[in-house]
Amino acid sequence: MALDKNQIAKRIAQEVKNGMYVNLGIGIPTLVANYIPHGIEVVLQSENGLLGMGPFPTEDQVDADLINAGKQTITTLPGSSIFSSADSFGMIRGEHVDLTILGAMEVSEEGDIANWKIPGKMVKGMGGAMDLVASAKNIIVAMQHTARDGSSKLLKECTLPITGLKCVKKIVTDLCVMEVTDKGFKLLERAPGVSVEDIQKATEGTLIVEGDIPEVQL
Amino acid sequence: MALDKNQIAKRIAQEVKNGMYVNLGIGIPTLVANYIPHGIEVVLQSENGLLGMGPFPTEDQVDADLINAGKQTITTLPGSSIFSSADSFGMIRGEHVDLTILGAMEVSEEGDIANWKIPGKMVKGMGGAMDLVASAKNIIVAMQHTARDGSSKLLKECTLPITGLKCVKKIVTDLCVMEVTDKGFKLLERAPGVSVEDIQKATEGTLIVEGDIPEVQL
Amino acid sequence: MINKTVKNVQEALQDVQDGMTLMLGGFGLCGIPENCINELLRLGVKDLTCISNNAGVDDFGIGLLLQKRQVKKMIASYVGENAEFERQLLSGELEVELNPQGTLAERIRAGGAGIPAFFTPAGYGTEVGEGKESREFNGKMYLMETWLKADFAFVKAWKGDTAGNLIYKGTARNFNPMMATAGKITVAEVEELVPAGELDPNMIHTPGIFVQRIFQGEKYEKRIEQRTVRQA
Amino acid sequence: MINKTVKNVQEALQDVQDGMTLMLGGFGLCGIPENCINELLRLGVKDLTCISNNAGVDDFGIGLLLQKRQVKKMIASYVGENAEFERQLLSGELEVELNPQGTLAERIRAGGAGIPAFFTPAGYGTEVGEGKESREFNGKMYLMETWLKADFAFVKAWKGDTAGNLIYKGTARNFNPMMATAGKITVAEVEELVPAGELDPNMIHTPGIFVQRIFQGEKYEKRIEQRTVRQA
Repeated sequence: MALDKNQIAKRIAQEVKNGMYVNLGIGIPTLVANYIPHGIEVVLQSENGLLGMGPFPTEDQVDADLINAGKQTITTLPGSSIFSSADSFGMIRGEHVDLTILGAMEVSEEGDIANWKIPGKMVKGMGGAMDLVASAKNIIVAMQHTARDGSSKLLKECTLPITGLKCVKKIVTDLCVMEVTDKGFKLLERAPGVSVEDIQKATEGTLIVEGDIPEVQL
Repeated sequence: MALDKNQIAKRIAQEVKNGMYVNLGIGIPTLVANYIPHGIEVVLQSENGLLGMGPFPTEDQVDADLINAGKQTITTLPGSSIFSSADSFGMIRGEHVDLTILGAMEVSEEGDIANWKIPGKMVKGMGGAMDLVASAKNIIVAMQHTARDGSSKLLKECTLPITGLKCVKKIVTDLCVMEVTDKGFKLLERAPGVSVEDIQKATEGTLIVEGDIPEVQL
Repeated sequence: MINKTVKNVQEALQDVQDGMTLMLGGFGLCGIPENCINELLRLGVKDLTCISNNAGVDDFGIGLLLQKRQVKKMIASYVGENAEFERQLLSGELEVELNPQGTLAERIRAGGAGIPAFFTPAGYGTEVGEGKESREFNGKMYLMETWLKADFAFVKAWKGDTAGNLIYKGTARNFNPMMATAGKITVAEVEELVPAGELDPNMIHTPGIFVQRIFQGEKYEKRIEQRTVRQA
Repeated sequence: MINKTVKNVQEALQDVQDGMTLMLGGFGLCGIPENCINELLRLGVKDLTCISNNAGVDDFGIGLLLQKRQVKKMIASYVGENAEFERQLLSGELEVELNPQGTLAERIRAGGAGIPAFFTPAGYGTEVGEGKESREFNGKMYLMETWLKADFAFVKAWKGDTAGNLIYKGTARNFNPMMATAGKITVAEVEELVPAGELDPNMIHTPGIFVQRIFQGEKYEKRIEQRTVRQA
């Protein structure tokens, strides 16, 4: 059974280590915050200018002047700090953020990522994604393995305009967990009940399968 | 009679217009603050990170954490603000400061200034002077017209390592007030009792004398 | 202290002209200069180049200026939640320059800080790098990006004083501090305007030197784009 | 929130090694990390490259490190009030790189903000520009300057919390905020250390992400270089 969005988020949460500063992108990455194990202290960075992002507010805590990069109302935790966009991206560009988790439309076997534009059809804009992927020490991508028409989103080369070159380290999709290596996508874990062959079929880029591939543990 | 330091400062204070942000260098320029006419509102910038510098403190106001660029204890005025050195020089480099008044060892007839080093003998360092002279909209220099041995400090070309090129607009010395023009030092005012000939003799660079030269009014 | 107070938004924006380059603070709808945007709508100035991280939503913020076709060109990082913006972009009616968000923020800071160009890794190897100088430093590739300045910068702060000092609240700070430094004329609208001397000099986010005009905004709608709540 | 507290200055500086590059905050003697400097003296580490706007005075601050010949190279903007510094410089015993003060501040900011190089007009046409790339932008000449980073940055703040957030007081802020961003390991010494949550998130000068170790200094002499007073 393929992983749903929350399961992808839950699996990624296992990558978050104690003491990390983490930037979570819009979409599935935002959900990761819900699954960080107890006892693991991390600080969430929101690139619009906040370190120490807390959970969504209760109705009476809602403050229009306190939002995250996804424009959602949020709260701050004790020890948080607020700063300008220039300072925020100084933090990101200066490699002070330990881990970046973001979504993607396509990832290449070299770790290139595309997630901001479909020429002639859709332009979201890159927002902070290009800065994040150019400078993050560790990038994990949360995405669907295939498009609705069944075509692979894990490619030899990206077909869409790219966001950054050779930057993705790990990918968690609905079907599996993979690491980007010099030789291609290295399969690490399968979604429960999903076979290596299923994953192979859904992957256009080079898939490296070595030994037994365990199932994802959630 | 040649002007003394306080008179030089008093004459320069006449150049300060209402609403200006002004940076005062160490030495004579610092004294200018004492002579700003009543009714003229100016804000003094201290490049170590303060806008709105006030007078020296009384004994009980002395605060080791509040000094100016000359390392003197100072006070702040209502409406002042404090910032980092990077922000301070952003302010200076970004041409937000209207007027810079500083000392010099030599000035050339093209407006080059030297004030930070005598090779082999003395190195004060440039401090903020190079940033100030490279970006100030208006620079007035306060200096002695000649060295102790009588040699001119207002030259065709600077002999000492320069601080900045073609930047000085006006000069007030113990002998006179001059403007730097395309053609050389243009004499504007004489110190009381000092003759044009005296000034000519003390000036190695081209001195332009047009019409009657009035005495400095203090 | 020099007094920067103007009577109202009309006085503050009286000399905004067609064809000018404007910076507008805010991230999404958070921290946008609402009163200044409304006055731009009322003035009807057109052929504007607007520099702003986003362009509001369809019916609020800069989105309204787009609807009225007052904007010739947008320099932004995110189109996102604005269907009219995306439509005008895709149809070519609106000239759009998309910048990585950190590059946009830094270009504005550079404009205010007298730095004509700097190097950033963001966008290297992408469309953003096309036609730009690239260079290697310590084995990594970087793009050269240039400063941005504006004829007018419109910023929104929480508190301000008559000397032009500003304090922002929460993530409504975002692009406002840099934009305040990069306008030939910077107009600050604040929720509360106090006399010079009431704000702690240690806690000023934008020193008054950057602000030419300041006024207290008449009202603030502070619309929320994504009202997300949890149970108490 | 991640706790950055260390027991004392000894623990904070335990892994400082000979030959390292250090940044030290302060302008003159104002806002210098007194406890860290004393510990560097006690440790006796040598062949240090020190980045600091000044080098203290002869008998206080970095001046003491110069006297004990622990410093191989100084990167600074002003020698001024330090006779021993000037003597070692003129005799060639000490390697000195003098930077314009704004260039120094910006190079350190650039180091922390991931900007390998930028252009500034300061120093163009002077000794400072020798061997550096220069370039014209909008009819004005600029020098390309590169970032500075350090193995350790030592900064002094007024208040700090256990999450590493810092607030500076008065002009003791100076170079401390930029240096805090540019150290591989940034050590903050504070006059008062409080639990995370006590400081207003809106009023933090240095966010905790930049600080790896924080401690409350044992004592502060806060020597004044030019005690200037007027009659009450």
